Amino acid sequence: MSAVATLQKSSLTAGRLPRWTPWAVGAGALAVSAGIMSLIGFNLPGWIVIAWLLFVPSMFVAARTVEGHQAGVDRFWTVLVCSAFVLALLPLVSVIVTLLVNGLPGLLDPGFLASTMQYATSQTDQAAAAGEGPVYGGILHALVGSVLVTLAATVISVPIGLFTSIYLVEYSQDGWLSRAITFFVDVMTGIPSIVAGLFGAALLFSLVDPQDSLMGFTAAVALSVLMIPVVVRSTVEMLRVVPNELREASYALGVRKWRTIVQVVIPTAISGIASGVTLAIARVIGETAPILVTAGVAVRLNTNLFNDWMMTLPVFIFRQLQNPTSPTAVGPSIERAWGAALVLVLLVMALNLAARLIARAFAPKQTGR
Amino acid sequence: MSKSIEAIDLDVYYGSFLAVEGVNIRIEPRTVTAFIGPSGCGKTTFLRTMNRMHEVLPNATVKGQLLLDAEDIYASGVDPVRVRSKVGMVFQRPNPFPTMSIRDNVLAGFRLNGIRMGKAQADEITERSLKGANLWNEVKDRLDKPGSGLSGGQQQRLCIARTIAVQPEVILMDEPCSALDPISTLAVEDLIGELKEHYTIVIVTHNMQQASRVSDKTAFFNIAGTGKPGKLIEFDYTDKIFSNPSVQSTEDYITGRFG
Amino acid sequence: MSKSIEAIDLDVYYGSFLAVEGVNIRIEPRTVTAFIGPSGCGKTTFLRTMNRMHEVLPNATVKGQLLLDAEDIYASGVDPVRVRSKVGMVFQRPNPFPTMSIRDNVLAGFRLNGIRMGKAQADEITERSLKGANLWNEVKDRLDKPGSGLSGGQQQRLCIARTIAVQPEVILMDEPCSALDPISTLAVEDLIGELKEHYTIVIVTHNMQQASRVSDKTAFFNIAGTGKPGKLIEFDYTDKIFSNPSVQSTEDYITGRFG
Amino acid sequence: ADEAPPTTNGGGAAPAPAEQQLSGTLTGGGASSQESAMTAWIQAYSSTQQQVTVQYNPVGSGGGREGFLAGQYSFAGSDSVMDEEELAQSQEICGPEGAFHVPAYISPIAVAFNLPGVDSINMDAETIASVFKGDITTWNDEAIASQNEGTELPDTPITVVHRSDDSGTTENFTEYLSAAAPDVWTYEAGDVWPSEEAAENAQGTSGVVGLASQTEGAITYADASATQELGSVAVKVGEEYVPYSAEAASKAVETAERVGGGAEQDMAVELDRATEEAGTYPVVLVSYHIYCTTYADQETVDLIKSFGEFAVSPEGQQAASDAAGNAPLSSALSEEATAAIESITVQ
Amino acid sequence: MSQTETRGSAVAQTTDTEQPPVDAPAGVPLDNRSGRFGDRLFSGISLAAGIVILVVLAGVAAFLIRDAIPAVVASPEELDRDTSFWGYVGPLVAGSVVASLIAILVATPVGVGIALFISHYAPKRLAQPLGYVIDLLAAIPSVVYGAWGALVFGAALVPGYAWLSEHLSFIPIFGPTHSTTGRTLLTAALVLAVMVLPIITSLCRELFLQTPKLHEEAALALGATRWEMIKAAVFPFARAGIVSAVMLGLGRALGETMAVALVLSPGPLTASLISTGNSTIPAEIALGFSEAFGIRRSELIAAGLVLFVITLVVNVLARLVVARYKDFSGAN
Ligand SMILES: Nc1ncnc2c1ncn2[C@@H]1O[C@H](COP(=O)(O)OP(=O)(O)OP(=O)(O)O)[C@@H](O)[C@H]1O
Ligand SMILES: Nc1ncnc2c1ncn2[C@@H]1O[C@H](COP(=O)(O)OP(=O)(O)OP(=O)(O)O)[C@@H](O)[C@H]1O
Ligand SMILES: [Mg+2]
Ligand SMILES: [Mg+2]
Ligand SMILES: O=P([O-])([O-])[O-]
Repeated sequence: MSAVATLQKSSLTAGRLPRWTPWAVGAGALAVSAGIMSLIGFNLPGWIVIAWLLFVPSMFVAARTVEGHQAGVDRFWTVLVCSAFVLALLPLVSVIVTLLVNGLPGLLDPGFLASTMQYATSQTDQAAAAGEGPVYGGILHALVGSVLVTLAATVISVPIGLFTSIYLVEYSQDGWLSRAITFFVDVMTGIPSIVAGLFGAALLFSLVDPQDSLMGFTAAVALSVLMIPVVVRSTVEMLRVVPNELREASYALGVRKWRTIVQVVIPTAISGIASGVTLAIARVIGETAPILVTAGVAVRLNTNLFNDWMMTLPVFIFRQLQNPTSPTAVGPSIERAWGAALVLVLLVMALNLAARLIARAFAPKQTGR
Repeated sequence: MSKSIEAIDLDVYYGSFLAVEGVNIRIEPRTVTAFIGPSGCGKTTFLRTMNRMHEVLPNATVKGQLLLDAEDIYASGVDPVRVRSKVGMVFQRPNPFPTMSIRDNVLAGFRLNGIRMGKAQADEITERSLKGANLWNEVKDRLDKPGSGLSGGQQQRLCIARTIAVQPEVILMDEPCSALDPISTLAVEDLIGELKEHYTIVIVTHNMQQASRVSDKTAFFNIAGTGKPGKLIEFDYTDKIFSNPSVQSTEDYITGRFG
Repeated sequence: MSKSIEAIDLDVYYGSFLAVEGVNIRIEPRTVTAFIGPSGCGKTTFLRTMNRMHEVLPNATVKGQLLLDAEDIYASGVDPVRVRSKVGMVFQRPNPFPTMSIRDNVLAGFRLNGIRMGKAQADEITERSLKGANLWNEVKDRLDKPGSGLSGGQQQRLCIARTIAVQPEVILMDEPCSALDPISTLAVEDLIGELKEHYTIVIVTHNMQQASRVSDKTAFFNIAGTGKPGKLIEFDYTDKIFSNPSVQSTEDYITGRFG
Repeated sequence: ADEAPPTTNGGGAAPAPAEQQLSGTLTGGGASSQESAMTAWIQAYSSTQQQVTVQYNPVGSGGGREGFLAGQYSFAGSDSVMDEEELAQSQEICGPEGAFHVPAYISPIAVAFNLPGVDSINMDAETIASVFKGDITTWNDEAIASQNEGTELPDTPITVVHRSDDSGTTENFTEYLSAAAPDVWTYEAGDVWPSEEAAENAQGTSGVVGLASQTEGAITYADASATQELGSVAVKVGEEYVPYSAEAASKAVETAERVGGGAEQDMAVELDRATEEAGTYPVVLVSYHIYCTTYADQETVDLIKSFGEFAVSPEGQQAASDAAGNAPLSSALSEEATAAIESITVQ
Repeated sequence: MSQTETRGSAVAQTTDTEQPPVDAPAGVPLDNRSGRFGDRLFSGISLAAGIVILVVLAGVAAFLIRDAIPAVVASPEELDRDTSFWGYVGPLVAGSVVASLIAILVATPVGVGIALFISHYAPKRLAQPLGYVIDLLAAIPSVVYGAWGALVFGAALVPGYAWLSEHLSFIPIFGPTHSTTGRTLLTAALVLAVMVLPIITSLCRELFLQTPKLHEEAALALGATRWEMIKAAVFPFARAGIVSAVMLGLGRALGETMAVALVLSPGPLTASLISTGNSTIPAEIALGFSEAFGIRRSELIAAGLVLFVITLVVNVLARLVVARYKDFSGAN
C-alpha cells in the first residue's frame, strides 16, 4: 500500500515547470559557465561543455523538486536524448562545411563532371597552380566507375542478402544451418575492407587470366563481401518485427507462403529494409581500400565492368590526395579530390532520397491503433 | 461446395505441452457449430488445427487425424495452402493488412494470390463482401483509405469481408463478434445463418446467447486445471446442450455455476 | 480517492475529421458508467480523451473542457502523465508487455515509475491484483513466464490486473470483456462492483446485458452516418435507459431495432 | 567529352619520331614514387603511338613485383631490387635469364623542415640521425648550430615526421642513415620506420609533407619534388655540404656500384651512401623498371621496347623531370638502359 | 430495413455468380502438388542464398588461412623482427580493440539517443527530415572522414588533449605527453564513432518506429512518462535489434581501414590515448600492404585473420546475450 501512496496523487497542475524553464535554465547555465570561463581563460568549446554540464543537473534538480522524481528523470533523459542529436550534428556540420569549402571550387571547375583525367597532366596542374590556366581534368570516369561498381555490388548483394534474411526469418526453424549462416554473417561484419579487397582480387585472379583480373567486376565482388552482412543483419531485424498476425491473416486466405512473404511481410518491413540497403550502399560506395587492389587505376572512361580497369570516386579522392598529379603543384589535385568527395556525398544523398521515396510508396500507412 | 469435418483422436501440442487432448468430433456440412468453454481450454487451439494454422507457430504439432470430407488434412503430401483456401478463418483480433487500402484488404485473397480481375468484377466482389459483413455503408466512400484507420469493430468486419470474399467451403470464426456492437453482431449472425446454406461454419464464442442463436450443434470444451490439456466434453445439438446437457460440467458452465 | 468527471462541449478530432462532437456529460465519483452505441460512433475515441491517451495518436486533438474533480485535464500546464496515473485504462485488445514476465506485467505500473518495493510487498500486490482479475489460480505457478504465452482471455485479465495494481482513481475500460469467457466476464463484473466502492469506473461495452448488470448510469452514443461525428444522445440512469429511454434512437438501439 | 588541354606535353620534350606505329595494351604496376613520371611518360608516349594504351597501377613496389611475377603486369616499377628468391621466381615467366632492372626514375630525397624564414640548414649524417632519433630536440641545439654559423636558429622543438606506410623512401633514407652514421643510427635499413623511433607520422609522401607543413619545427624526409614549400637540409658529403639537386643525385647513381649476379643486362645498383665524392647527393631514391629478358610474344616485346626505351631516353627523362621534378638519368646511364631494353627478345 | 435486403441480395449473388478464380478450382484434391512449385522455388532460392553466403565466407576464410599460415608458423628470424607473429600482432589487436571499443561506447548511447529523438521526441513533421540529415553521415566516404579527421578534427582536439595531459596525466591513458598534431588513437576512435553513428542510428530508428502502439499505449496508460514508456515498450521490443545494430557498428569500427590509416600516426603500443602511437590491424594492413611481399604479406593477412577471429568472438558473445532474453521477445 505504501508503494501506491508514493505514486503521484497531487493536483494535476500543481508543481508544473513553466514552458520557458529549459530556456531559462539554459541561459543561466551559459551565464555561469561564462563566469567560470572568465576566471580560467575563455574558449568556446569549454564554455559550451561547462554550460551543458551545468544544464543537465540543474534541469534535473529543477524538475525533480518542482514536478517530482518521475518528471525529473523524464526531463533528464529528454535533455540527454536531445543532446545526443545536437552532438551528432557537430561533426556532421563540420564535415559538411569542410566538404563545401574545399569541394565547391573543384565542383565548379569547367568540365569537372564531364571530363576524365586522360589529359590532365603535371604541366597543366603546374600551370593552373601558377594561375596560368584552368584546372584540367575531371571525375567522369570515376563517377561512372563508382556508379557501375556499386550497382554491380548491389545487384549481387541485395538479392543474396534479402533471400538469406528471408530464409533466416521465414523458413529456417532455428536449425544448424540458420545458426551457421547467422554466425558467419556476424563474422563477415568485421572483415577489414582491405581484406575483402584482397579476397576479391585473389578469387578473380584464380578464376580468370591474371592479366585481366583487375576490373570493375572484381571490385564489385569484393564490395559484395562487405555489403551482404549489412543487408542481412538489418533486413533480418526488420522482418522479425513484422507481426505474425499479418502472416496468419494471409495464410488463412489460402495464400502461399512465398506470396505472403513478397506481398505482406516485405511491404510491411520495406521502410526498414530500404534503410538497411541504403546504408549498405552508402558504406560500399565510399570504400577505398578494396577497390585499390581490385580495379586498377584508370584515368579514362570505361563503362565495361568485365574488361579493363576502372576508377571510382573514393579511389580517385585517395589517389589525388596521396599521389597528386603534379608533386610540385598539389593544389589542383587537392581541389579535384574534394570536388569528387562532394560529388560522392551528393550521389549518396540522392540514393538515400530515392530509397526513402520508394519505401514510402509501399510502407504501412501510419494511422492509429 | 460445403464439406464435413471429422477429428479422430486429435491431440494438439505446443512443443511438449499438450494443449488439447483426444478430440473426436464430426461436423456435418452446412451446419453451424459453436465451440464454447472457459478461457484457456483450447478452443482457439483446436480451431486453428482445422485449417492447419496451428503449425505456423514454431514447435506446434498435431497428432491424430482431421478429415475434411474424408480426406485427412494432416496426411503426408497434403498442401496446407490448399487446405486453407478451402477453410477460411476469421481471427479473434482484427488484423487487416496495414499496407493495403480497405478495398485491397477485401480483395486480399485474390490480390495476394496474384489473381487478376477486371475493375468491374473487383468492385462487385468488394461491394458484395462488404455488404455481407455489414460494413459497406460505413466505408463505401473511403475504400482507398488504409484499413488500419477503422474502429475496432469496423476492422473486424473488414476481416470477415476479406474471408467471405474468397468463398471458402468451411469458415472458422474465432470469437468474430467479440469486438462488435450488437448491430454488427446481429448482422454477422444473420450472415452466418445465410452462409450456412452453402458453407460449413465453426464459430468460437463466449456468448451463450450467440451460441444458442446461431448454431445447430454446440461443442463444450473444458480444462481440468492449469497445465492440464483441454478436452472436448460434450458435443450435441445446441437445443440439447442448452436445455438438457448430459454432462454435469456443461450444465454448470452454461448456467454460470461453474468454477 | 474517487473523482468525478465532467465533459463540457467536448469535440474530438482526428486531424481535421471531427470524430466526436459536443459531448456534455457529468460522471459522479464512485459510480459505474457504461458507454454503449453502434460501432464507429466514437466510444473508444471519447474514452481515450478522458485520460489524454487520445493525443498520443498523431494529429489527434481535442477542443472543450474535461474536468477531473473540477480540474480541467486539458488546461495548459497539465501533465498528461499525472492525468494517466490517476485515470487508468484497460484496452479493447489485451496488450501485456511481451518482454516482461507475468509478475512484472502486474507490477509494471510501479516498475515503470521506478518505485522500489520489497519482495513481500511485490508478491502481495501481484497476488491481490491477479486475484482481483480472477487470474491468480491459472498463473500462480508461472509468474515468471512471459505474459505473451497466455490465451487471449488470460492476457486481458492480466491487463486488468496490471491496471488495478496501481489503484488509480478512475478506471476506463474499453470493452474489457470482449475477449473473455463468461466466467472471467462474471469475475470482472464482480470486480467492477467491488471497485466502484472506491473508484469511478467507465466501461465501454457492446453487451447490453453487461451494461445493465454493472452500470449505474448509461450513456448512449450514436452516429448519423459515415463521416459524421459521433454524438452523445442520451445519458441517464441505467434502469431508465433500458426501461424507458427518452430518445427514440436509444430505444431502437437497445431493442435491436436500429439501423 | 574530354577537353583537350592546350599542349599535350610540356617543356618541348617532343618524343622521338616513331619508326613504326604499334598497337595494343601494355600494363605495368608498382612503385607509387614514379607515378607522376609514369603519367608523363604515358602521356608523351601516347602522343606518338596513339594506338597503344599503356597503363600503370601504382600499387606499391612490393605489389608491383608480385603482380609482375604472377603475370599480372608486363613490367614492374620498383624502388628496391628483387631479392634472390624473386629473381629465381622470375625465371618461370621470363625464361632462363629471368628479369632485369633498369633505373628509370632517380629522385633526391630531401630532408625537409618547417622553420619559417629558414630555407637551408647544414647537417652531417650524424646530426641528421640524431635528430631523427630524437636525441636532438630543439632547432638551436649546439650540434646543429655549430654547423650553421650565421643562420638564426629558433628554439622551436623539433617534431620528427616519418612515413607511416611501408615505403621505398623510408628504405632509402634509413639506408643512408645506417651507412653514413652507423654509430648513431644502429637500426637496419628497411621500408618500415623502426618502431623504436616512432614519432609523428603520416601516410604517403603528400601525407608527411602535409603534416610537416602544418607543424612548425617539423622535420621529415620526402621525395624532393614534393617539398618545395619547405626548407631543406644540405647534407655533408666529404668536406662540403651538398644541397639536393638533380645533378648531384644522378651523379650518385652513376658512380654507384652494380649489384650484379642477375641477368647480363641487369642495371641494379648499390648506392654508396657514405660516399665522400664531391658533388654527389647520397640521399637518393632510385626507382627501377623491371622487365623480362624474354617475353612470350612479339607484340609484347615490341610494346615493351618501344615504351621502355622511350622512358629512359633523354626525351622521356626530360618529360618526367618536367612533370615530377626528379633528376633525369645521365646520358651514359640513359644509353646503357636503352641498350639493355633493346636486348629483350621473344622466348 | 434495407440492410436485410442488401444482405439477401449478396447471398443471391453468391449463389449465381460463378466461383471467383481462387488458386485452386474446387474439387482439386488436397495433395495436388503443382501449386507448391512457387513455394518450393522461393524457399529453394532463399536456402541457396544462405548457402552462397556460407560458401563465400568459407572462401574468405580459406583464402585468409592459406595466406596467413606461413607467417603464423614463421620464426622471428624469418619474419625479420624480434618477436614471433604473436608478438607483432598483439599490440595491433590491442589498438584495434581499444579504438573500436571507444568508438562503440561513444556511438551507442549517442546513436540510440538520436534514434529515439527522431522516433519519439522530435515533432512528427520534423522526424523524417531529421532522420535524413543524420543519414548524411553515412553518405560520407571513409577517405573524406580520414581527411577531415587528419585536417580538421584532429587539430581541433589538440587543445583538449593539452588540457587532459596537463591536468589528468596521472591517468595513464591521458599521460604523460600529448600529440601536437592530434593524430592519436583517441582521435581515430572518435572518427570511427562518427562513422558508425549512422549505422546504429538508422537501424535503431526503424526498429523504434515499429514498436507496437499497443504496448506504448499500455505503458502510457499506466501513467508512464515518455522515458518510462520507452523503457517499458520500446527498448525491450528493439533489444535484439539494438544489439544487432551495435554489432554492425562494431564490425565497421573494427574493420575500418582508410580513415584510421589517414587519421592516426601509428606507432608501438602505448597506454596513452592522446599521444602518438598505437595502431589498428586494418590500418597496419593498408599502410603495409603496398610494399609487402612474401612473408610480410602473409603476416599482414594473418593479422586480418586475427581480426576475423576477434569479430567472431564478439558476435558470439552478443548472440549469447540476446539469446538469454529470447523467451521475452518476438512479434507477438
Ligand atoms: N503460442 C502458444 N504457446 C504455448 N502455449 C500456448 C500458446 N497459445 C496458447 N497456449 C496455451 O494453450 C492453452 C489453450 O489456449 P487457447 O488460446 O486455445 O485457449 P482458448 O480456449 O482459445 O481461450 P480464450 O477463450 O481465452 O481465447 C492455454 O493454456 C494457453 O496458455
Ligand atoms: N486513428 C484514427 N484516425 C482516424 N480516424 C479514426 C481513428 N480511429 C478511429 N477513427 C474513426 O473515428 C470514428 C470513431 O471511432 P471509435 O474507434 O471511437 O469507434 P467505437 O465507437 O469505439 O467503435 P467500436 O465499437 O467499433 O470500437 C470512426 O469513424 C473511426 O473510423
Ligand atoms: Mg481463444
Ligand atoms: Mg472501440
Ligand atoms: O614511393 P614510396 O614507396 O615512398 O611511396
